[in-house]
This record gives sequence, structure tokens and C-alpha cells, in this order.
Amino acid sequence: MKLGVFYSELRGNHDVLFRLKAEKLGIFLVSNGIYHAIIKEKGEPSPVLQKQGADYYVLSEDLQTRGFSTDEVDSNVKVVTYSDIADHIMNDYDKLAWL
Amino acid sequence: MKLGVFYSELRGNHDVLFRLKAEKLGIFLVSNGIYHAIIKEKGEPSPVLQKQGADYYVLSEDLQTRGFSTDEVDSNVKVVTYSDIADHIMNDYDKLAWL
Amino acid sequence: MGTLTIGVFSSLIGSMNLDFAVKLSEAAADKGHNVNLWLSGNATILAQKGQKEFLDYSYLIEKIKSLQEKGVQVGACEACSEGRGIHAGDVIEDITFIGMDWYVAKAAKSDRVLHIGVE
Amino acid sequence: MGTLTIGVFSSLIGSMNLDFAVKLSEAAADKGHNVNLWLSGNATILAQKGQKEFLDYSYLIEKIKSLQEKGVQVGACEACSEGRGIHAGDVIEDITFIGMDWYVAKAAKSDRVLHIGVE
Amino acid sequence: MSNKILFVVQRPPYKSENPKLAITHAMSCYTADMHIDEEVEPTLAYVGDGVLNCIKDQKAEEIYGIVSTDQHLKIQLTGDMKILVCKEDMERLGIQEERLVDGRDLGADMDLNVVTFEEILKEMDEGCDHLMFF
Amino acid sequence: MSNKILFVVQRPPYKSENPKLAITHAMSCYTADMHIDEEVEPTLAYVGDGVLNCIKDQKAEEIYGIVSTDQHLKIQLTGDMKILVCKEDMERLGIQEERLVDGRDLGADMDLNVVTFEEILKEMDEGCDHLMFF
Repeated sequence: MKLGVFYSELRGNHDVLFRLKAEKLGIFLVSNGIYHAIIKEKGEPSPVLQKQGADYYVLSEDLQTRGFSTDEVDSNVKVVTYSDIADHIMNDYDKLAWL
Repeated sequence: MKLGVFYSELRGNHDVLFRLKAEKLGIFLVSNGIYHAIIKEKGEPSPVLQKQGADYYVLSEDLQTRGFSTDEVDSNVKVVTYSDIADHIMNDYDKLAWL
Repeated sequence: MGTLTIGVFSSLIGSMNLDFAVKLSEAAADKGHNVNLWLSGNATILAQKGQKEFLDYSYLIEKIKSLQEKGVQVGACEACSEGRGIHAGDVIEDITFIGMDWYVAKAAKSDRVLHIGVE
Repeated sequence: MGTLTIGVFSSLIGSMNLDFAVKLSEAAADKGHNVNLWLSGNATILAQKGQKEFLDYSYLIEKIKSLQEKGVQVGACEACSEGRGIHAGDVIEDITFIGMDWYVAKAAKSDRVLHIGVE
Repeated sequence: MSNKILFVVQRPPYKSENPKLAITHAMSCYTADMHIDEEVEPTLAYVGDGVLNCIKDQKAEEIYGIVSTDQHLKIQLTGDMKILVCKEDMERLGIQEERLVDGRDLGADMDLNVVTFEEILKEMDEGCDHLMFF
Repeated sequence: MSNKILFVVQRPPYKSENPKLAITHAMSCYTADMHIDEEVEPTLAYVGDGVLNCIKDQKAEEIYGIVSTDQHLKIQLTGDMKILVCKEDMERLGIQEERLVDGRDLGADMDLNVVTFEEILKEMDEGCDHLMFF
């Protein structure tokens, strides 16, 4: 499957994410999920970013809402808008999961 | 201070709890906090139970609601009712915090 | 006997924190303590008239009436309610429909304050 | 063009998930996709008439009307609403007040389903 | 043609309404044909901390006056709904199989299916058209 | 006699309404004397992930049409509310002091006070009569 996963929280049990497998996997960081693209806790990137082979996206509008800008985003994460997300989910992923 | 702390979730950032200090500290496990008194994840007791010198309580009604019984509770945790909690907070703790 | 003020910000259905607050209020009132109960945020839904009873959902209106008979004072945040479409005329009788200053004033004069500030 | 069904279970005020669902619905509708939006759980508060606008709180009624003008179908869970005191007469015009089978039927016939099943 | 939806519950019961709404939404698939003239077939899967929903003898009705999650699950088993529970998560949380809801209490022919996460992944991949996570 | 309440915010902004209600409830202390003929003095403290509330230049108003949390904080600073931010948590999350809300933008005399957790503990212990955690 081509699976698009939405991640909207900073804390919680990331265990299900770590175990997901898909032919194509996209991870959309939205709402308080955007902190994973920005914060380096104790200097380390978020474990949420460690999923091998996944494409990472972060929602620009939600970055800005929380006071962050595009140039602070981890280099593995692509900044997207609502409009981009609409295209990605309609074109690139056949199943979606909001974790 | 004599601090009574309420803990109502299974997951989350336990970091603030770990850093709290008080002359007398009571930790009340209620709602989904009761799992800390029961579940031994990968065989280990919950980190929430590792606070040195704290008195631990778990709400009997919330244990039963989730299908657990008194005799499954960790030996460091005292089983209490709503009525007991009312007495503890009015008699034994001068400040309360729901984490 | 003392005074206990409980503030709760969790929604009526699903989050059991509001059930917790109501049961603890009852336990404290039954022991003769004065109890104030403040509903803010999503908890203001509990102040709305006409909630239908379903076996699946927390149904606390009757409990609130019984608390009031035991002398518990119940306040609901006016702004939090109105943002959700709940206006003064929609609120259950004897619930004080008022600003947050009512709550912090009650809290300031209480022996104990249990503030449940999560969803 | 495809069909997208979004289900959302998060409360109107505070949890930004409902804002997210509304903005994504708008983006997809603007691109010509068919969009269905399902409000369940605490999200049913958005279906209630008479929400007052405050600068502090998400205020989405006008957005819902604008989505409907773009052809987005909006449904609200009847049981979830009634448990919260919101009855058929309280619901904003053109929101379908209906059972959960409406949502799963819409979902089954959609190209994509984004189900936001958290608070 | 049957449409299939997989309902995945990954959070514990009672903290929000949503794990229970997973069950009621799954159940509503049985009447979806009123709207679309096609059948919709639900499967429920419990993974992560969601497996805690499946513990038997929950006393929510006696204590809080609301139908307990295990009662709901039993009713779905009598209606032959396919319900999967992740084996690795039960092991991680130290939950033995005998602690789980037993549909036979209500005369169901089916039990919960304790399966590996790999099998749940297969269900996500090949066994359904859409996913709904709770 | 003054009554003191310490409002402690430990969760990030915007996921629930509650971190914002901490500010509005703290502000409401200034009119509590309408009810009790005594003053109530608030202090706000940001600890744990709560320090993320204090990042400046939040665009919530432009994007979602709601007043941003940093705007609220600035207004409280112009009203001379004492606001503490935990230094260790800022360090843990890699947030530099210049990223925080600056009350002087609105003409406030005060800044946020970046202090150690030990100082916040002291405020909890000796500096208040009651705690409200968000």
C-alpha cells in the first residue's frame, strides 16, 4: 500500500508508527506534530524522523502558527501547504491514517 | 509543602513529575493513570512509580472500570476509594496538582 | 469542615475527568465539606439543558442536581459556553453563568483547590 | 477529480484538528474534488447554531457555510449531538443530522478517507 | 462488491470517547447499505495501548453508569464481527489471553483473534479499502 | 492579605484550549475582588513542553483567525503579570532566550523571567496558596 500518515502530537506512544510498513510511506507533520521537524531535544532529532525510507512533510501554516519558520526545519522534511497536502493525498497515497 | 499529585494518563511526558519536590508527596493514580499501578511493560514497573519517598494511591473505582482488581496492584500502591481521596486531600495535603 | 474548589476543563462525554470531578464533589459534600465546582472549556457542555440520556455516554445532569441539593455551588464559564453556542437561557437552573473571576475568587478562599486543567 | 471523505472527532475550540479538517476540505474542494465532512464526538459542537465569535476561539460556522457553497456535504452524528444537548432544531441548516452509517457509506464510496479519530 | 473498512484502535479506553466510537462506527457498517446499496464490511483491530480495551469484566456500568467497552465488544462478537488483537502488544503489556473479553459469555461463536502485528499490517494492506485509526 | 495562585503550564499551545485558559484565568484574578473583597495575585509559570507557548511571532491570528498565545502573553506583560519560564526546559528543547516573547514590543516594562526549575519549585512551595496546572 501507499500509506500517508498524519502526526499531530508532540508526545505519546510512537510505537505504532515505528512498526508500520508500506511500499510507500509519507509522514505529514501537522498541528503539534510540527515540533518533530524543529525541536532537537537534548541535541537529538526527534525519533519520529527516524523511519527509514519514509517521505516527511511539515505543514507550513502550522509551523508559522507556532512561531517557527521554514529555514528551521530539519533537512529531511519538506515544507508543504494545505494545497500541497490535498494534492499529495489525492495523488500519491491510497490509504491514510491519522495517528 | 505537602503536595498531592493526580495522574490520569498512561502516556505523556513524565518529566515534570520526576522533578517535583515536596516535604510530603502523594501521587494519586486515577482514570487511565491506574495502569501505572498494574501494567509491567516489558516486565518492568512503570517509571511513574519510581519517585523516592512518595506515597502512592490508586482509585479502586477506576481500576474496576478498566477490568482490574485490587490484588493485581503493585505492592507500593495503596488502593483507595473516592471517599478516601476526599479525606486525604482535605487532611493530608495542602496543595494539589493534576498533571 | 473545610472548603474544596474543583475546576474542571474536560469534555462531558468520553473524558472521564468530569465524572471524576462530580464523584469527588459528592464524596466531599457527603462528609460535610463546602464544595464549589467550576466548569470551563469543554466541560461547559455539562451546563447545557436538554442532554439526552444514552447508556453509552456519561449522563451527569441528575448528579449535578443532586450535588446542588447537597449545597455544592456550580459555576460555568460564560465565554467558554457562548463560543460553543450555549447562552444564558440554555443553562441548567441554579448553575451560575459567570466569568472566570468567580472561580479564582472561590479558589482563593478555599482550603483546597483541585484544578483539572486537561482534556 | 476524486472524492475525499474527512471524519473528525475533535472539539471545536482548542483542538486545532477541526480547523485542520475545515481548511483541508476547502483546499480539496477548490481543486474540484468532491468532499464529505463528518462531525462526530466532540466535533458535533460545530453543528450547533448560535456560536458566538470571540477572537480567542476558533470560529468556523462561516467557513462551514462557505464549504457548503462549494458543494462540500457536511454530516453530524445525531447520537453524539443529542448526548450533548444538541437536537435537530439546534443544528445549522444544510448539515445532515444523521447516524454513523451515513459516514461509513460515504467513506466506502470515496477515493480517499482521512479519519481524524483523536481529540 | 464489498467495501471494507479497517478500524484500528491504538489508545486505551475511557480517556476519550473515541475508542468507543470505533466500535459504534464499525457496527454502523451493517446499515450503510441504506445509503449506498452496497455492503460495507468492518474489521476491528486493537494495537499498541489499544489492546487494553479488550480486558474483560470492566465495571463501567456499575460504577459510572455507562456501557463498558468489553460489553460492546461482546455484542460485536455475537454479530460475528472480525476483531483482531495484537499479540506482541499483549506480551509487551503483560496481558495473558485469558484476561480478554470472551464472546461466548453472550453465546457468540467467535472469540477475539489474537494475531501478530504482521497479520494486522497485512489486513491494512490487502484486507481493506480504507483505514480509520482511533 | 493577598491570596496567591500559581498557574503552571506544562503542555504546548494549540493542541487543546487549556494552555490559553491558563492565561485568561490568571488575568481574571485582577477582577476577583468583585466577588470576595480581597485581592488575588496570579503568577504564570511555563515548565516542560509548556515553554513552547512562549515562542514569539506566532501567526495564529493571520492563519487561523484566533489570537495567538504570544499576543496574550505580551498583553499580560504590559499588565505587569509575573511570568516565569523554566531555563532547563528551554535548554532541553534547544530554545534560545531571544526566541521568547518580548513584552517591550507592546511597551511593557517587564520581560518573561527565565528561571531555574528550582526557583519555580520555590514559587510552588512558598510563593502561592494554590496551584493550577494546565
